[in-house]
Amino acid sequence: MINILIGIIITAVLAILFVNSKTKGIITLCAVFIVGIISSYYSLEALLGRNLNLLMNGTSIFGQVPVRIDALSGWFILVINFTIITGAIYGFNYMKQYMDRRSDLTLHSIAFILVHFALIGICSVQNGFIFLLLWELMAISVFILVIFEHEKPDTIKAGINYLVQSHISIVFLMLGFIFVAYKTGGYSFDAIADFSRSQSTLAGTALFLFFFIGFAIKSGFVPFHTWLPYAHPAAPTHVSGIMSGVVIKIGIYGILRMLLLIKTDYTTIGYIILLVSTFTGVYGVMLATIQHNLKKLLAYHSIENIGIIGMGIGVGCIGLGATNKWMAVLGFSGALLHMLNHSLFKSVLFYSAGNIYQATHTVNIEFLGGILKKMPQTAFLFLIAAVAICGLPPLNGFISEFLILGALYNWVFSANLLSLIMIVVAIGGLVLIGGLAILCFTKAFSIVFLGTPRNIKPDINERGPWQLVPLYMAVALMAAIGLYPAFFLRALERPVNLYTHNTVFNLNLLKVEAIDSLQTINWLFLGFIVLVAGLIFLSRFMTRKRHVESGPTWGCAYHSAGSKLQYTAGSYVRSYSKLAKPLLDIEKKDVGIEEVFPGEKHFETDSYDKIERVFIDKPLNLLSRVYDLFLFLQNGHLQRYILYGIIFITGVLCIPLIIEKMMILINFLNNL
Amino acid sequence: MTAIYLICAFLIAAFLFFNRNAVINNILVILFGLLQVGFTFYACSNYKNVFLQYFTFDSLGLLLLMTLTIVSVPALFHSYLYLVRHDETPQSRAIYFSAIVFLITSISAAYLANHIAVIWIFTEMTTLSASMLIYHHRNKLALEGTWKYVFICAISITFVFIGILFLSLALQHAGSSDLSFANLMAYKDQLNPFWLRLSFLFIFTGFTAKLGLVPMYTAGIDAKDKAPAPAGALLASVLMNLGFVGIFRIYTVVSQTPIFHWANLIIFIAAFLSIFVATVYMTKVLNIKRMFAYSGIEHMGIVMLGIAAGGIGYYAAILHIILHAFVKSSLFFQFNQLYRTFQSKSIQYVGNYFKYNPAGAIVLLLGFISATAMPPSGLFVSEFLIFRSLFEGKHIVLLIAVLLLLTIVIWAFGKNILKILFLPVPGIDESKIPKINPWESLTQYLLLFTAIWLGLNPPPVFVQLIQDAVKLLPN
Amino acid sequence: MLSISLILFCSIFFAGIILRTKSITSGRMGPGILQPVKDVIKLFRKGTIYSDTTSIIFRIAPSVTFASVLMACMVIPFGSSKGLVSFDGDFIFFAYILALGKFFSIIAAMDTGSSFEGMGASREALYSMFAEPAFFILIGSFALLTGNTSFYKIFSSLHLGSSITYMLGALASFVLMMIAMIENSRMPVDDPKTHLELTMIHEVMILDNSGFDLGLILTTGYLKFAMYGALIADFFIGNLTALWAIPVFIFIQCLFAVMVGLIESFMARFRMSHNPQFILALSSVSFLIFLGVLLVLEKFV
Amino acid sequence: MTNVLLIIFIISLLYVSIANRIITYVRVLALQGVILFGVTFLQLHAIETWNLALIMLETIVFKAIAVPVFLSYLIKRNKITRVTEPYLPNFISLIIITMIVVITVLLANSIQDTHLDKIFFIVSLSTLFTGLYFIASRKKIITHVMGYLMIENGVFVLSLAVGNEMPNLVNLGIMLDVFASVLILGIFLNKIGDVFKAADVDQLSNLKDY
Repeated sequence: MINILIGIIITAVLAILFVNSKTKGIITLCAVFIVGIISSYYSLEALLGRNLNLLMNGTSIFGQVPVRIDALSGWFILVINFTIITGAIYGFNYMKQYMDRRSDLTLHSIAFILVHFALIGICSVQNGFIFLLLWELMAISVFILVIFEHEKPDTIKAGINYLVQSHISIVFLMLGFIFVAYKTGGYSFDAIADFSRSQSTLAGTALFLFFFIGFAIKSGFVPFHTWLPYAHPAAPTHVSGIMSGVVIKIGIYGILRMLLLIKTDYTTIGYIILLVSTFTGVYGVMLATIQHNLKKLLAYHSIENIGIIGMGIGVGCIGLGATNKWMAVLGFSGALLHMLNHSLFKSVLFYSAGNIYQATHTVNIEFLGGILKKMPQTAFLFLIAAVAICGLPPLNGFISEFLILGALYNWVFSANLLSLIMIVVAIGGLVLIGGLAILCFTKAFSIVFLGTPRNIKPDINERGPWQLVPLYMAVALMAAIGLYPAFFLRALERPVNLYTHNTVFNLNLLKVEAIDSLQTINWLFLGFIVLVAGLIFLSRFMTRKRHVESGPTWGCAYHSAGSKLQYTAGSYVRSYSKLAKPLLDIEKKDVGIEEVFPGEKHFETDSYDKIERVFIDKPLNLLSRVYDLFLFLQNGHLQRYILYGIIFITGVLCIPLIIEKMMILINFLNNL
Repeated sequence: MTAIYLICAFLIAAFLFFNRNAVINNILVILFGLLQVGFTFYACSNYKNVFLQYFTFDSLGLLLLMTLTIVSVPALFHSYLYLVRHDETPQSRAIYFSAIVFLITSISAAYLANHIAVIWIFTEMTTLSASMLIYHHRNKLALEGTWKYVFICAISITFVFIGILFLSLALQHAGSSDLSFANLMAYKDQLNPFWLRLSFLFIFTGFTAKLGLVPMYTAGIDAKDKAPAPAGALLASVLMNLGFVGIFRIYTVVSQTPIFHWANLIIFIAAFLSIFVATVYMTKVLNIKRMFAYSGIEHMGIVMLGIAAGGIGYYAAILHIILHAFVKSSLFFQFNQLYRTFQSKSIQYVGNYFKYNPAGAIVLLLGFISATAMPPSGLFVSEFLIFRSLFEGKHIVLLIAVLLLLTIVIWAFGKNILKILFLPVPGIDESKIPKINPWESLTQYLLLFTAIWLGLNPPPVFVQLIQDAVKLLPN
Repeated sequence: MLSISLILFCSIFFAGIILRTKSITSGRMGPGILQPVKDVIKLFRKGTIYSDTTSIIFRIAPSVTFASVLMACMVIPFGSSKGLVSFDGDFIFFAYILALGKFFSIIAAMDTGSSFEGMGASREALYSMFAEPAFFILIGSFALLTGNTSFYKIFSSLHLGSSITYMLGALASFVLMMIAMIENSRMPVDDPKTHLELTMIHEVMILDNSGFDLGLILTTGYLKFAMYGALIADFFIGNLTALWAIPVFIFIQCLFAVMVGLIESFMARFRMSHNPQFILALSSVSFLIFLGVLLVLEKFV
Repeated sequence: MTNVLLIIFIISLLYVSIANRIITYVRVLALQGVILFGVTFLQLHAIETWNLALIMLETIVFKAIAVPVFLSYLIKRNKITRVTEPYLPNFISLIIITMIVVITVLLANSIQDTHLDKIFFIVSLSTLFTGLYFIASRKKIITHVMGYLMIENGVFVLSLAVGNEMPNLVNLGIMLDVFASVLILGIFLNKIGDVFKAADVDQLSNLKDY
């Protein structure tokens, strides 16, 4: 099976080398489809309880490679396949504008196939060494995907930023695996489980934290997120969609997998994850709100949603630790469901951003406006996704946030004082996230799509159908989750069971309860939709005989109101950013008005990530200053070069002697 | 056979030196290539035998000899291309080829030598021939580079010689006067620690000039920079391995004596300093060749860390040095095409190479991935094992420091390589840029994939050889 | 069923009572209790003017908002009898569905491309964002007190016994009342009767609505008031029989309306820049309630 | 007798350190050659005659005559100015070299070894470091060469110490001598002299990284 997959991959890669641009795209699509279908089949099997177990014979370096697709992997692989396939369809049409750049496209297509393969592999291999290989294979191919528009220096900068940070993540993972291999002598995941069973919980926790940091960098938990807001905007749109849809989720997969393997003190870990995630969510959305670059805004929202997923995981862990069935189940299922949801609406958002970019050649929302009339379908899709990402009913975002909040509220009953404080923090955080998300997406949607155009060319129009179909697919799925959550929860039963089976309680009754409330909810949603429809119909009915006229917007008696006078994104969030100023750092380039007849004035606000300034920029500057001190070494003077030799030899000869003498002296003084 | 090989090789070198006819030159070079390959096969077939009393086909020697042959054949090929392109005078061509033949021969001899004095002699010869290669371009800078290289190497060779003298003093206590390694191993218990200490110190310091380690790495950088790229490939890969052989063989002896830990300490210091220096300059340097050279320094540092850490580190170190030879030489070969594209060594004036020569650009990309030891390159395996050995040796702090430095290396290397590959340079005249034949990159692909293959899926015999090479070391 | 019908019933005269109180306190006779309803009915029969900049969003938004409030009312119980629907965590649904309505009213305001309505929209979004934690912590603490996570169960099992629990109830009703004021953008956060667009929140958002839509929006406002009134009432009628409960409920609603009127006539509106801290203060008050609950449950160790 | 010669050798080092004219260095080198000739004769009594003859020939011809002559020829040919141009004043050089000698004596003092005649060790090591110090502290390239030759002499002395047991090592030393001197001086004569007039180190410091 695996050999077939690899065969397909290799043939596709080789074929891509020798065909023209369009065919490259087609081959990529086909390869992704085939691989996707095969892997999806096995994943569905796994979700239905029939795991796939294979054993590949590896080499002397890393031993045998067990390949297993269990329910968890199955869930992730399905999500990956959906996102990647929609992404491929979208990308195929998105890249039509670059048809002339043949060699770039070659690299791009190959990297695309490899990313898909690597993601599936990461989800299914059970050998740490191969895991690392695939991990970095994915990192490098994503990197190649990101730097497609490599003529822009910023893109390359973002690419390197991403590459280095993903290398740091692999360093942490590597240390973790080395630690295990040192203790147990094996790289296979079972070794990890044995290790954590044999060792003290402290060692287990330490090991888990190593892995957690490694994976957190990949999935962009604050403060390891700094690569993300650069990489996403720099990449071509379908790549951003895939990155934020699945590539950062693979870090989540890693964390969940390690939770399965490492048997340790779940409560402590849960607290750590919950704290980090709450902070991540709030910080992400706080920064997202003040972004004016649409793709960067979406990137920060990915951070926020990672935070929400993390909160689910954290609560689930605490539930495991406290053997609180509700918490564990609701937490983990919420996290897994939100993982799917986020990959859906975030890809829709990114793709519609891509449509806008192709139509208007800008993603700075301050330049956009009134696009709804030009691109109604894109606007509609964006609106749906925006409502979903704010976690509002009747869409999927609400379901997962509902589950997580439910988990938090169920924690209340089994809580002591400390955990109650934690709960208040978490709930407050989650609600705050929701509110800020609403602020942010009302801004984004209305500034981009509503009102009158600001400064964009009037001749923009809707993209072709194939740049909308993938979005419709995703939206359909979102609506399905929103209206029939029970079905998806049943699908989640096995993955969640993986975590809860080793604790004492049984799930069935609980499933029923959970599903009951969701059943009610989706009746409510249906009712809501009917109600809205009815009201709209009613209003039409009432006003049909009355005369409906249209005029200019009421400018409060000021009649030449135009697009210049509209509320802008900056002003929309001004009162917020004034409040948040101490936490963020927003710099404002303002040109004051001096002379009597002022000429054209403009002012711009620019926001920068404070954490990045402190944790990344300052150390780097320090480093380069330190390095400058050592530049004299290779100074071209032969004498100095000889001198190094002398210093080395004399140093090695004399320093021990000197130390010896010093010791003698010290002893002498001590004996006085 | 060894005698025949040496004689024939030196004869060929001599002929090449005096002959001015291009055709005959090429024929002779091809002959030498065949001779080298044949000798390698012969060596493999006579595993463990001793020849001419001073040469043994032991595991380490064989491994490195094979590496040398695998690298040197493309080196000769690229030298040919290089000389054709640069329409050289017959004289310079003749000198170049004879020097390179001389170099390869003396390196292989030095690999196989089982007597420290013999290694020493052939190391001298490599200096001589290398200096001829470095001075190939005959301009001021080339002369400067040559002068520095020669002088530094002369000093370090003197160091080695002093080391040998101390070694003999150490051996006198054992009442023996035969400086062959076998004999040293035989008398390892009676060696006088004091003299052994001094001798190890001096020999180590001396060989760092070839190995490219702190303190004497300095001139090597200039040499690799100034030598023509194909020759530079040899200097940057197999010649460094020669220094490794010298240190490794004496280290094998020392490892059996009380000063073992002291020696490890020295190696740690030198290795760490080398990695540090390499990072310093890789972040700052603008000359592509010198950047490659510094990356070589960094890799040697990693290798010596593996040696000093012991355990699985020995295996990893030898694996690493072999793979590094392949990768680094392919990078240097590729540099030649890069230079032909842009006529510049400086990163500032080079860019968007991917557009002009995709095949070569991918070589650089793969080379970058390998040289920074990212998976799935072969060097990742060796570095991973070296880190593991450091971890198992309880050198956690050192490990973390090294990992930090390596991250910086990736940043610096990546910054420059990506600039070269992808960022367009303003004001470049596209009409001047020649079309590079993608097949020229074939050899480099072969080398890189060999590195990946040997790293990820080493054939048992290869593993067996390495393990045999390190079996004398304490575990 | 009972609850929603009562809420609808109260909503009819709620606004009227407010108006009446205000006019009486300002020494006028004032219009009849049902005047607002009459206005609405008139509006329903009127034609409408739509701005050319607006799009479909602007037209559907009022319906969505209204529907959302209606749905929110459904989960509100009446004392010991449960609301139309009730399930675990329904208050989450309550808050989020209201947020959906707000979302649409906001983008509808932005849809007009006016230079004022955006102002109101941004304030609305910001303030409701700050108000939500207060609500969640409040309900959370009562969930902790009663050990349930649905409105119905919470209120039906909420027995105000000791003095401290009365204090809690009073605080809770205060917080809810303030939240209601914010959600309806009345005093002290916003002054519906102001005449300067720069200082409005809700009024400025609906500058461009007219006819049926305006009527719908006004109705929504009344409904919201009644809804929050019902919530407040539920704190006290949890363990009364229906016979007693209904009059108490109506009484509390009226009291609420009167208090709103009094506040509006005797208080001045805050400065816009002071509003956020006032709203955050609500959150801390509800945190106090939370601590009080801890006190009741002897969770302090 | 040997000791006397070797002590003279050390004194020659001290003398070099305060010399102001390059030609003095050449003379000192020649003197050292002669001393080594003597030492060889006195020390290596246990080896075959022809080998001894070879070595002595090498010392007297190569070290004491050929190289000095060659050097003085170079100085004339390349019109190298006569002053030595040290970076440090001679006074300090004198102190440093004295320090070096003292340290080596101390070091030798700490050796428990009966086989070795310590004076050889002292002389060679101090010569080695003095030579290195010379290279590091003088401006002119030719002084570098001289420093290197001085190091060679030091190493030669050390090789004499073990010469009786391992004559091969002495031959190796000679080989090094010939090789290095020929190579270095060859390059010097052919190239540097021509390419860089007024052979000053500063012109040889263009290959650098900052």
